[in-house]
Amino acid sequence: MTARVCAGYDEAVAGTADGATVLVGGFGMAGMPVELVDALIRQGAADLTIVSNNAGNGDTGLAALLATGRVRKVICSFPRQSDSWVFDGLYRAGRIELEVVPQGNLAERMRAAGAGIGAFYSPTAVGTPLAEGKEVREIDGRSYLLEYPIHGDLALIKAHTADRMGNLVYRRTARNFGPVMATAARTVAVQVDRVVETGALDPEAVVTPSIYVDRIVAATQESAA
Amino acid sequence: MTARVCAGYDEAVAGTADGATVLVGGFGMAGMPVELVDALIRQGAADLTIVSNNAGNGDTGLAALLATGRVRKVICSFPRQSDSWVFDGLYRAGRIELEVVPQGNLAERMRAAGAGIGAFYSPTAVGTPLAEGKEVREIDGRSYLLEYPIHGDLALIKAHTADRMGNLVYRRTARNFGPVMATAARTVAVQVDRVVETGALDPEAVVTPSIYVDRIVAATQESAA
Amino acid sequence: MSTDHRADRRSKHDIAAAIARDIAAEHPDGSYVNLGIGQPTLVADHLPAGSGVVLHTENGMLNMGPAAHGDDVDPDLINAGKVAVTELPGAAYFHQADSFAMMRGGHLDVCVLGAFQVSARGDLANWHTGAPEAVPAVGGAMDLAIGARRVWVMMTLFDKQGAPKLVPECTYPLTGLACVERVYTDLGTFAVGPDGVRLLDVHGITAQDLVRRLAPIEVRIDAAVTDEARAARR
Amino acid sequence: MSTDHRADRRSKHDIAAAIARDIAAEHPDGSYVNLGIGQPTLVADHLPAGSGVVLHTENGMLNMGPAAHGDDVDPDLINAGKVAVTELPGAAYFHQADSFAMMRGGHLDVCVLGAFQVSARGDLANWHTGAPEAVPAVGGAMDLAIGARRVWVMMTLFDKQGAPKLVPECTYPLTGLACVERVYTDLGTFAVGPDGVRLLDVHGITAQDLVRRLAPIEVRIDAAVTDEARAARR
Repeated sequence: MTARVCAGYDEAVAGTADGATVLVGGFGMAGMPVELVDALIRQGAADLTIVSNNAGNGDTGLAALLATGRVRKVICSFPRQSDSWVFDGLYRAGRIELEVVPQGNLAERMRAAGAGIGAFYSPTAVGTPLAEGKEVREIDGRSYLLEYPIHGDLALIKAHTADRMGNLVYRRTARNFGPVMATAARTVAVQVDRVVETGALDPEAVVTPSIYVDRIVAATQESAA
Repeated sequence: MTARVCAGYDEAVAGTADGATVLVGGFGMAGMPVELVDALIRQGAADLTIVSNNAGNGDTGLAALLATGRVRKVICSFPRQSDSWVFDGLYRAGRIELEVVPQGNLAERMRAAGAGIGAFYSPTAVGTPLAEGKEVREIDGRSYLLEYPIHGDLALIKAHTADRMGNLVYRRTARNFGPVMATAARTVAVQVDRVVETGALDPEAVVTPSIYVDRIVAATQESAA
Repeated sequence: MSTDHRADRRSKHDIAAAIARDIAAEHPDGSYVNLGIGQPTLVADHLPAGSGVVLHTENGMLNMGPAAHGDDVDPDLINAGKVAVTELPGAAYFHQADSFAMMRGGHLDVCVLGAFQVSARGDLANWHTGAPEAVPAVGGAMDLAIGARRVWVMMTLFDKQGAPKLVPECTYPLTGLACVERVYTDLGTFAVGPDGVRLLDVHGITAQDLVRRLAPIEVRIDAAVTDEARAARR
Repeated sequence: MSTDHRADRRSKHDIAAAIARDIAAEHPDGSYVNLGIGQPTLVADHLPAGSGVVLHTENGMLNMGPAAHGDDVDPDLINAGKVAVTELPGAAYFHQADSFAMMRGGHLDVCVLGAFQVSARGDLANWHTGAPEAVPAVGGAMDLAIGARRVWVMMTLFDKQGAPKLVPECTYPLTGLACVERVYTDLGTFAVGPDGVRLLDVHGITAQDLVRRLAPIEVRIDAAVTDEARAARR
């Protein structure tokens, strides 16, 4: 179904169930959908699994969500940062589960979810502690680990511009996980700087086609409301 | 290594060895690199394996290459077309080997080659004659077939515009297999309508980044020479 | 003879157009749809104006418009049947791996395919006659069959020899297992799947007669299309 | 104390800069290079002008420019270390799956990584100290280790306790198996791999002395860097 332009952030995250797996875009703060995450905090869903590259920076966005205690598990590649004190505290207190996934596997596992791939043999992490419990297979003289898709119930991502149908373009390295997560979740909510009329984006330059997008919120629209 | 702008089509296919696997872009004639294929005919490499969606149309391009008798095997999704008489004749005479691959597996197997994936479980063709000899695996209650990457020694593709470094943009549905094949071959030769200065393409709209491109030939440059 | 032949073709086209109309009426507003090569492309002509249905073509485009004519023909803009088409506002282009990821990842709401045969549980045979001299060619059929959320088939119910194409088990080589959900034909519309065959609609024949002609397949008749229900509505 | 501390840091920086210079000199014109987070990013400062080296940053960009300052800082344009950077002409942006496909598919000519330890056959340990209280965080390190065609390590040769970081077997948790090809250090440059360790260059120490300090690792000395060869050149 083509996307719906929502009146505000709360509408974009409405209906998130307890126990949901939520994919959260961004690499550090670039592409982080802070306002959608804030809306998810207000929405109140608990027992969440969060899939994101990092585990929150400072005290806002993802870090603020973690601080509510409503996140059961984080799947990410790089939780430890200079300003990841919220996650660090929860982790050391044993109050949050962590699955560390190499960044390439994290991206590829979500891509697989979006592409209908059942599983794939990845060259990354062979012979390392992160290979524990994974099936190893030799193919053409090289060893690979079997990796499974990561599906989301909800994806929260940030893009630069959307058209009313839901086509998206991003800005510079803020693109990062957005296009991949948009393919991997049942419901995809996107916050953008602005929404333009359908037909205003160059069809050759669309990065996320409308088919992947369900709900759109525009920053400018929000502030005007 | 950044790409080299070649003086002509012959330079772009120089050094192709007998027995090479050549990925040839295009869906029908859209995106078909006719001039590069013609240069490959002149170059003379034999015992080739050709990977392409179709097996030639009419008497030019890929069909002309097949007619030379220097193609041992074709890997494609849809050889039979109203104007595929060259291939049909060779096939019926038992003079060419054919591996029919569902179009989605064809694209995904080349993507896997380009992405370093050892193999992947595909949902396509389960229970059909094209599943014969393939490993079946049940994952989360659904059956999948194990599919292996298709690597090329050479890719011949057509794009719309290249910058001098090798960044590419395509035109409409002529994009088709070009960006995937560009990732999957050791040497990638691209024919384009024009070459522009580095910096003239929008970095947000580049479809094939320069890292994948080795040799560029421009149509306009060729006709001016 | 040539006149007869043309008449045959026109009538075939009329039949296909009628089926296409039935299917077009079923697409919900804003759904993403792939129309298979050949007759299924006719469905596009019968979509109501402003339906908001977005067409996917597996060679790399969303929001494809109608066939191109005259100056609008662009060899770089074709559909999966290699016919020149147009672009609608909100279109997007992508490469083959992305296009099939979209399809195989279950993002298309519906695809409409032609068929040689469909089995009672929804197996599809539409890519190969099995004739030994035929050049095998599958294209995107197997990917579409398992990729779209709902796979609808559009076909005449009987072949030229009068044999039903809705069968207990396909005898032609399969395209996909248990993938078809609905079968739209000239004589009726059927649901197929794990619960077997159900007749949803009939055209120019009574439900009971149609079911009789489909033996040995067991067909349950939807309450709304029993001869009694239709008689009551008359 | 704070003065000592600053002096330490400056000297550490000087050491790193010297190693970075050595590495920068090795990148062939037009090669595609990923510089790991931390000290390896210094290599960029020592690339000769017009070297044609194209930098990849795994968060989704090719042809990254130097660090951004002042008005050039754009929060949407950062490198893998989350430092604001700039864009050079010919840049391209792509998403994470495409970026790691590029890396893991063997398209990068070289990546330069820091390390806790490297083994004689090229095993790399650079992501985790193994300390039980440390929060594990791997980022793209394991993908880079196996993805780039050539993996070069940049590190001091001895740790703060004076123990060599070039070891027979890594004792820290591994990042990748047999993936490192060269090790650039403050005291010398080494080739590592299936044939063991070879000393390619020395800095401020004789080859024989350096090899002695690395025991029990066996190091073959390249003909050009033996003490005799160096004496002859003097």
